[in-house]
Amino acid sequence: MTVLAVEGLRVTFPVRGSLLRRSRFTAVEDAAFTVGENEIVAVVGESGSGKTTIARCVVGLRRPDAGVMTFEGAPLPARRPPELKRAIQMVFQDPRSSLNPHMRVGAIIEEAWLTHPSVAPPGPRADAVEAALAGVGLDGEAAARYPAQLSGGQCQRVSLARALALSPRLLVCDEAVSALDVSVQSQVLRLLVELRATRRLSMLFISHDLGVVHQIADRVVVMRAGRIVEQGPADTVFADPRHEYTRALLDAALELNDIGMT
Amino acid sequence: MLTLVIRRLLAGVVVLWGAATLIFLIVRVAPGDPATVLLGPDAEPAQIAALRTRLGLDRPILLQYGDYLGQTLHLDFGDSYRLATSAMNAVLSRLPATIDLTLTSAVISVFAGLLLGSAAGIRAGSGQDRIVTTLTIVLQSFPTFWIGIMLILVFALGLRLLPTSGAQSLSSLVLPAVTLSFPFTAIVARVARSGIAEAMAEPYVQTALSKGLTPREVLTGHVLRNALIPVTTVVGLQIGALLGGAVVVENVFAWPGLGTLVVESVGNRDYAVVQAATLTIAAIIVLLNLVADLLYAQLDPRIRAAS
Amino acid sequence: IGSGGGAGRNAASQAIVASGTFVIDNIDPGSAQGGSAGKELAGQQIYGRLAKPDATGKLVPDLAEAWKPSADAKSWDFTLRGGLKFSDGSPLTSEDVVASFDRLIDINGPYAANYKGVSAKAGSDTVVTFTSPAPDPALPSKLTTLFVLPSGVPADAASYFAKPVASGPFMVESFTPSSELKMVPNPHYWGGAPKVKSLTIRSIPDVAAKLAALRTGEVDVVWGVPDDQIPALRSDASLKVEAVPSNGNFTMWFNSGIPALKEAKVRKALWQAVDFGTIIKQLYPVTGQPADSPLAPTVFGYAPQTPVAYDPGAAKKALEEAGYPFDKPLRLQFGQAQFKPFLQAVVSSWAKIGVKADLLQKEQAVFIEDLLALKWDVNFQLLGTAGYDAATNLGRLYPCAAKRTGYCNPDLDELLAKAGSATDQNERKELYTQASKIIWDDAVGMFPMTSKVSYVWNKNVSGFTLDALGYPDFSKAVESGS
Amino acid sequence: MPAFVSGLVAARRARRRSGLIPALVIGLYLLVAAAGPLLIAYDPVRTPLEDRLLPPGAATSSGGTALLGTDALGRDVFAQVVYGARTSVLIGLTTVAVCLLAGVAIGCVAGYYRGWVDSVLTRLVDILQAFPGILLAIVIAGVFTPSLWVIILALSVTGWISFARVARSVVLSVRERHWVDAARLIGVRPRRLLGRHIMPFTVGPLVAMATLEFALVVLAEAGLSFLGIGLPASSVSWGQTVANGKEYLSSAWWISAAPGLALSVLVVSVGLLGDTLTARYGRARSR
Amino acid sequence: MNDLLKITSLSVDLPGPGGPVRVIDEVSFDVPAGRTVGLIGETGSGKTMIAMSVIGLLPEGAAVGGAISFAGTDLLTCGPQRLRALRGHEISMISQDPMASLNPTQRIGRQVGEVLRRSGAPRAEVRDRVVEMLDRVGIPDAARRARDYPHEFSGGLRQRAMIAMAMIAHPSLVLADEPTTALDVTVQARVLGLLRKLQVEEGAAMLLVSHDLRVMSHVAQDLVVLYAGRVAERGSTASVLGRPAHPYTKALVRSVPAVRTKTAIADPLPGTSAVPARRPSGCAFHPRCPLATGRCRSEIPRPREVAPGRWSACHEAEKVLS
Ligand SMILES: Nc1ncnc2c1ncn2[C@@H]1O[C@H](COP(=O)(O)OP(=O)(O)OP(=O)(O)O)[C@@H](O)[C@H]1O
Ligand SMILES: Nc1ncnc2c1ncn2[C@@H]1O[C@H](COP(=O)(O)OP(=O)(O)OP(=O)(O)O)[C@@H](O)[C@H]1O
Ligand SMILES: [Mg+2]
Ligand SMILES: [Mg+2]
Repeated sequence: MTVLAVEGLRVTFPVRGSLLRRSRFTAVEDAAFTVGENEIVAVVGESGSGKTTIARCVVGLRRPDAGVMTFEGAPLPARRPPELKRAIQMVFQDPRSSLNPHMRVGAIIEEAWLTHPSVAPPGPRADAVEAALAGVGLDGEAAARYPAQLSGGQCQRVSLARALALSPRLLVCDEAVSALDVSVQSQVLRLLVELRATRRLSMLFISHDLGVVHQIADRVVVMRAGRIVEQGPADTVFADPRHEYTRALLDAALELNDIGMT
Repeated sequence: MLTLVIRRLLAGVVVLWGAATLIFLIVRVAPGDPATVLLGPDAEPAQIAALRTRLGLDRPILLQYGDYLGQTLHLDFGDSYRLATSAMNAVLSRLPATIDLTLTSAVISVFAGLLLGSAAGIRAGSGQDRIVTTLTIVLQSFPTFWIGIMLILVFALGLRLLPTSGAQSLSSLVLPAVTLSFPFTAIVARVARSGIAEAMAEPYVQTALSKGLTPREVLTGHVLRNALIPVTTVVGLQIGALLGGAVVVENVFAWPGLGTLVVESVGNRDYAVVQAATLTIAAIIVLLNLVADLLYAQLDPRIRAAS
Repeated sequence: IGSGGGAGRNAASQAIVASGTFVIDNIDPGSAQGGSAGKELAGQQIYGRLAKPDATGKLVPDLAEAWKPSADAKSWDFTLRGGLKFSDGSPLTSEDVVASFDRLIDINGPYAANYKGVSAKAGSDTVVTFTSPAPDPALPSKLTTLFVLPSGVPADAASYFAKPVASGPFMVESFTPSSELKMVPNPHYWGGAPKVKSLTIRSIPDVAAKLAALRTGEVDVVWGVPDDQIPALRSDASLKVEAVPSNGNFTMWFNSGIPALKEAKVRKALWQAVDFGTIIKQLYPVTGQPADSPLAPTVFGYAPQTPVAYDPGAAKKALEEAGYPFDKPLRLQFGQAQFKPFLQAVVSSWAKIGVKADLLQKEQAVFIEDLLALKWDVNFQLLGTAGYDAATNLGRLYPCAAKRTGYCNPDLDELLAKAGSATDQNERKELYTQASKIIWDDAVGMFPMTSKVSYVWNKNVSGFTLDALGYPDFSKAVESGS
Repeated sequence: MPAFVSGLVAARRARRRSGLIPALVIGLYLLVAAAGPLLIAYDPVRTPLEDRLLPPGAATSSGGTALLGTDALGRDVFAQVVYGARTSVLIGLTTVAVCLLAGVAIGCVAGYYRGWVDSVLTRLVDILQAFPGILLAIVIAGVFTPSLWVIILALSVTGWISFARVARSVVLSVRERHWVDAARLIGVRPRRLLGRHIMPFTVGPLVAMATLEFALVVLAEAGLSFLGIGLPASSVSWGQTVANGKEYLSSAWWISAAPGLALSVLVVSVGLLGDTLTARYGRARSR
Repeated sequence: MNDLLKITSLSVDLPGPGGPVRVIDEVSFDVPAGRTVGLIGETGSGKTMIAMSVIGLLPEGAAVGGAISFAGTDLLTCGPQRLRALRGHEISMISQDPMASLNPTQRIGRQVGEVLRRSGAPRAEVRDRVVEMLDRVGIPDAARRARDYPHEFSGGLRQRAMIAMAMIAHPSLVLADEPTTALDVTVQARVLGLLRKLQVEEGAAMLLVSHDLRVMSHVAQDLVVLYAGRVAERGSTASVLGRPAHPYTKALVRSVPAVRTKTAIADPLPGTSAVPARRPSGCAFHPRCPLATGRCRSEIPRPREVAPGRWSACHEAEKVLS
C-alpha cells in the first residue's frame, strides 16, 4: 500500500523583480514519487535542487502551487485536520535549532500530546515522557534538561522522540544526520532503521551523503534544479544509474581511499 | 537602482499622505477653536462665527479634509492669520535657520560619533570600549536645555567667546549646534560602535588579517565601509528628527527654527502653519530616508543588486 | 563688566537691540488677531496713531494735534498735524486715517467691536470726524489702537506687510515672525527721524539666555524681567533697572454662577483667606504693589477702596457659617506659566483653612474657550485696561450681558450704562467710583495686586520712554557706545 | 514593572561587573520612589514663602534643615527630588510598559503574519517616523489639557516603534527557526506558538531596548516640562523642578542641579545597564 | 627532515564561562615542506584553533604555550610585525566559510590582489596577476569576473577566489580550514582537485583541516587525528587509515559508509564525543573505548612512536594495531 503519493508537484517562490513585474522562481517542478508502507525513500541532489521544499510540502509547512498529494489513498487537503497533521512528522537538519532552547526536553515532548490528546499515552505524563525518551535511547533524566545541555546527537534523538510521540505513519527526515559527527551519525541511523522495524514507519529521507543513502534507503529519488531526474530502487540506481546527472553525482562522490597516497 | 528610487518615491508619497492625514486629525481632534484664539477673549460671538466661516472651519470635516489634501498637493496650505502671511512663507522663512542648525550639528555629530564609535568598536569589550560607551551614555543623559544653559553661562557669559542667542552670525550657530550634537553624537557613536564591532567579528576581517594587513588597514579598508551601512540609516533618520525636534535647543538659544514655529502655532491653533511645517519636515525626512537608502545601496552592493 | 565682548556688537554702531516679553507674530495692525501685545509693540514703532497715552495714561497728541467732541459727544473731530508724510514721502492725510479705520472695521477683528456703528469721515485734509450712534466719551482712548496706514491697503495683504509704509518713527528693515523685527529710522517721521541707526526687537524665550544676552551686550534693553533676577542685575554697574506702574491688575474672578460662590460673603471670605501681602512682598518685591481697586491707579475711573485684610480665622468662620463645601476643590484656571508660583502660593494659603483648589494651567486656546464658557471656578488674568479708561474694563466686562464672571447685578448694570454714555468726565469718574465699590465689596473677584513692568538696560542707551504696558518708545533713543 | 525586575535579574546574572553598580543604583532609585514619600513629609501645595531660595543646608523657619535648599516658593528641594523620583519613575515605567506592550503586540503580529498586515503596520511606522518623535509629543501634549496620562500618551505615540521594530525583526528571524516549524507540525495553535515558541526570544533584546527607552522618556518629560507643556502644576517631577529652576541657574543653582543630577545619574545608570543588556542580548541595534 | 612548520607541545587556553579551558593540550606535529598534512577530528576538537595559532589570530584572551617554529622563526615569540610580514606572503589561509570570508562590499579582484598591492606592486601588474591567478583557479572569463562582488559568485567560485587569494603571493605554507565543507559533492571534488594541483605546482606545504575522512584520504599525505584537543594518533594517511593505532581512529574509519557498495551501518561508538571543556580524566576517549582499562581512566596517554613513523596516544596501541 502506498502511504504517500505525490504527483505534478510545483512550488514557486516570489523573487524581487522589477517595479511592476513580480517574477517567481520555480523551486520544484512536476515532481512525482511515492512512498510505500514501511519503506524508506531517499531524496538526493545538489544544494538548491528542491529537496527541502518537497519535504515542507509533504508535511504541510508550505502549500504547493500545483500538484496532488495523496496520503494513504486520500488526497491531502490544503488545510489539514489535526489527525492528518499528526500522521506526518518531520525531523530537521540542525539538531539545535529544532528544539526551543527555552523549553525543557520533557516539556518539548509533552507539548505534542497537549495538542493531540487522542494519542497521549495513559498514565502519568512523566512516565510517558520517560518511555518516549527511552524509545530513542535517551535516559529519562534528560527530560529535565534544556537542549543547550545536550549534545547534537542527543538533540536529534529528542527531535525524533517528539515526532514519534505522535505515532506518525510517515516520517520526513531532512538531512537529519548531516550535521552530526560520523561517530554519532551511525548511532542515529541505527535508531532510524530500528524504529522503522518496530513502529512500521515509512520514511522520506533527504540527504546529500550518498554513502548514507545507500546504507539506509529502499528507493532513491534524484533531483536536479527542481526536477526529479531519476528514481528507482536504491540498488538499481547505485549500480546502474540511468541519468547522466546521477552518474556525475556518483562519480564526484569520494570513497574512503584506504589505500591512501604516498 | 532606478527601480529602487521609484519604489521608494512611491512609498514616500504614501507616507506623506498618511502624515498629512495624521496631522489633520490631531489638529482637528484638539480642543480649542482657532477663531476664538485668534480673536482673543474680547471678541463677540458674531465675529467668531464670521472668522470661522472665513477659515472654512464651519464646513463638514470631510470637505475640509478634501480641500486640505487638494491644497497640500499645490504646496499651498492657506494663510496664517496669526502671522499675516501664507503658511508656506512662514515655514520657508524658518527653514534656512533650521537647516543651518541641523546640518552643522549633524556634521559635528557624525564626525565625533564616528571617531568615538571607531575607538570603541575596534576593540570591543576592552577598557577603551567601556570608557567610550560610558561617555556616550553620559552625553545622552543630560537634559539638552541644561547643557544649553550651562554652555551659555560658560562660553557666552563667562568667557565672552560666543553670542548667547539669535541667528545673526556664524558664531551664534556654535553653541546651539554643539548642544544639539550632544545626544546625536552619542547615538551615532553607539551605532558606529556596534557596526564596527560587528564587522570586526566577521570572518572577512580574519581573512584580511591573515593577509598580513595591519589593524588600521583592516579598519579603513574593510571594516569602516561595512560599519557605515547602519550608520547611514541612523543618520538619515536622526537628521530628520533634528529638523523639528530641536525645539528645546531652539528655545534656549532663541533660534528661529521650525520646531519653535510648530510649538507656537500649536498653541495658537494656527492650523495652516502646523500643517505646512510638519509636512515640510515630514517631506524632508522622507527625502532624507530615501537618500540614506540609496546611500545604503551604494555602500552595500548586495542591496544594489537586489533592487 | 563692559558691554560688547565677543558678542559681535560694534560699540559705535548706534544700533539698539531690545528684547521684551512679547512675541511679534505679525505687523499688520488690522489683522484678525486680537489683543496681541507683540503686534501692538511693533505697531507703535512703525505706525502713527491719532493720539497715544503717556506713561501716566494721559492721552497726548501723536498724528493728531488736537481733538474735541461735539456737544452731545456723539461725534469727535480730530485735527491732524500739518505736513505729515509717510515713510515713502507721500503725504499723510485724513483720507488715510479714514481708510485705516474702514480697514479695521472691514477686517472685523476684535477691536472692531469697540466701534459699533462708528463711522469716520474726512472733513478736510487735516480733519477727521468720527460719528457714533450713542455718545462715546471714551472714543479718543479707544482710537489709540488705530494705526494709520496709507489708503488702498487691502484687508488681505500679507505680502504688503513684509515692508509696510510707515507713519511712525521706524520702518521695517526685515521681519522674521515671532523671532526678530529689525527696523531703521523713518526719515519722514513728524517728530524727526530717530537718531539710532537701527532698532531690533528680538524674542528670546528663555529668561536665563535673555539676561545673559543683556550682560554680554548683545541686547541693550530688556523688560518684563522676573523680580528674582533684579537684585543681581542691580548690582551690575553697567545696567540700569527701573519698574514702571502698568495699567494692569492681577484679577481673579470668582464664578458667581456656581452654588458654592453665589454669596458675596463666601467670595469675600476666600479673599480674606489669602495672605496676599506676604505673597506680593516675597514674589514681586519690585513689580508688585497691593491693589486697592479693580482698576490700576493709572486708569481713568480709578478710586481706592477699603483694603481686604488677611484674616484666615474670620474667613474660615464665615465659610463654615455659609456652609461652604470644603470637600469640593475649586478649579483655578490660568494661562501663562509665569504666574504659576503666585497661584501656587494662593492655593497654599487656602489650603491652610481647608479650602481646596486645583490649579489648572491651560493652554491658550483652551484657556480662552473655557474662560468664555465659564468652565472655571476661579479665573486668573493679568487684566490691563486698554486706553487707560474704565470703560474698556469695568464697562465691558462686568455688566450681566457680558457673561464674563457669572455675576449679575442690575444696579451695577445701570451705573455702568450711565457711565458709558455720560459726557462729563467728572460724572463718569464718579459713576465708575461707585461701580468699583460694588465690584470690590461684592468680591466679584479678588484684585490682589497692581503690577509694574521692570526694565533693565545698558547704561549706554538712553532717551527711550519706559511704558507702563511694556511698549517702550524708542523714537528718541540714543546709543552712546561703551 | 516586570520588564524592570527581569532587567535587574538579568543584570545580576551579567558577568560583567560594570552591570552590577548601575543595577544597584537603579534599585536605590526604585526604593526611593516607592518608600521615600513615606519617610519624608512633603506637601507640594504648602509654600512657606519666608523660606524661599535657601541654599543647601540652611535652616528653615519651621526649624528643619533644607538639605538641598529650597525653591522659589520655599519648598524643600530634597523632598521634591524624592517625590519627583516617584513621578519620573512612574512616567518612565508606565510609558515604557505601554510602549513595550503595544510594540511587542504590533511587532509580533507584523512579523508573524507578515503579508498585508505587516505592510500596513510598516507603513504606519513610516508615517509616524516622518515626524520627529518629540515634535509629535509636543503637538499632543500641547493640544490636550496637561495630565500624567496625556504625557504618557504623548511619549508613547512614537515610543512603541522601536519596540515593534525589534520585536518584528526577532520574530521574523525566529519564525524561520526549525523549532517553530516543528511546533507547527505537531499542531500547536498560533497563539501558543507565538507565546511559547517565538515571543520569549524577544524578551532579551526588548529588555535592553526598554532600558534605553526609559532613559529617553524621563529626559523627554523633563524637556516637555521645560517648554511648559509637561505635567500639571500640582504634580512634582524632576522635569518640573529642573524647569522651575531654569531662571535661577546662576543664583540658586541647587533648584535645577539637584533634580538634574538625580535625573542624569538615573539615566546614566539605566543607560549603562541597558548597554550591558544590549551586549548580552546582542542584535538589538541601539537607536 | 626539512620541517617547514614544527609544532611542539602547543597548548591553548581560551576563556570559558567557568574559567579558562584548555582547548589544545600538548599538541605536537610537523609539516614538512611541500607536503600535505591533514588535521582531522570531530567538531570542537580544536582543529581551527591549531590553524589559528599558526597564523597568530587566536581569539582575544587566548593563552598559548609551547612553540611553533616556521622555517626557523618562532611564530609565538617573533612579534606582530614579523608575523604580519609572513602572513599572506609565506603563510596564507583558506577558510571554512567562503561566503563570509570575503568582504561583501569589495570587488573580488581587489581582495585577491590586496597582498600584492600592499607590497607595492604597480597597479597594472597586480591586475594582470590577479586575472592570471583567477584564470588558474578555473574562474571563466576572469578579467570580467574580477570586477564582480562576492555575492555575484556561486559558492564554488567563491571558494576558488579564496584559493586564488591564498596562492597569489606564492606562499610556502597554506592553511586550509575545511575548504570544501560548504560545497556540493560535485563542486567539492573539483575544488579539491584544483587545490592539489596548485599546491603541487607551487611546491607549497599545506595544513588541511577537515572532519571528512574521505576528503583526507584523497588529499592528505600525513594525518593528525585529534580528539578533544589532544593528538590521538598521527602517521602517513595510508597507514593511519589502513591500520589505525588508536581505537578512536578505528571507529572513525569504520563508520564512513561506502558509496558504490551497500554497507551495513557500522556499530556505533557508545556515548558522545568529549569536548575540551568537560574532558574526562586520563585518556579523554576512555568512556567510549571498548579497550579501556583502569590505567586509561587515570593516566593521560602521551603520543609515542608505536611503529616507524606512527605515533599513538593510546596505552593499548599495540593491541589495536594487531
Ligand atoms: N523561502 C524561500 N524563498 C525564496 N526561495 C526559496 C525559499 N526556500 C527555498 N528557496 C529556493 O528554492 C530552491 C530550492 O531550495 P531547497 O531548500 O528546497 O533546496 P535543497 O535541495 O533542500 O538544498 P540544500 O541541499 O541546500 O538544503 C533554492 O534555489 C532556494 O534558493
Ligand atoms: N572564541 C572562542 N572563545 C572560547 N572558546 C572557543 C572560541 N572558539 C572556539 N572555542 C572552543 O574551542 C574548542 C575548539 O574549537 P575549534 O573551533 O578549534 O574546533 P574545530 O575542531 O575547528 O571544530 P569545527 O569542526 O566545529 O570547526 C571548542 O570546544 C570551542 O568551544
Ligand atoms: Mg535543504
Ligand atoms: Mg573549525
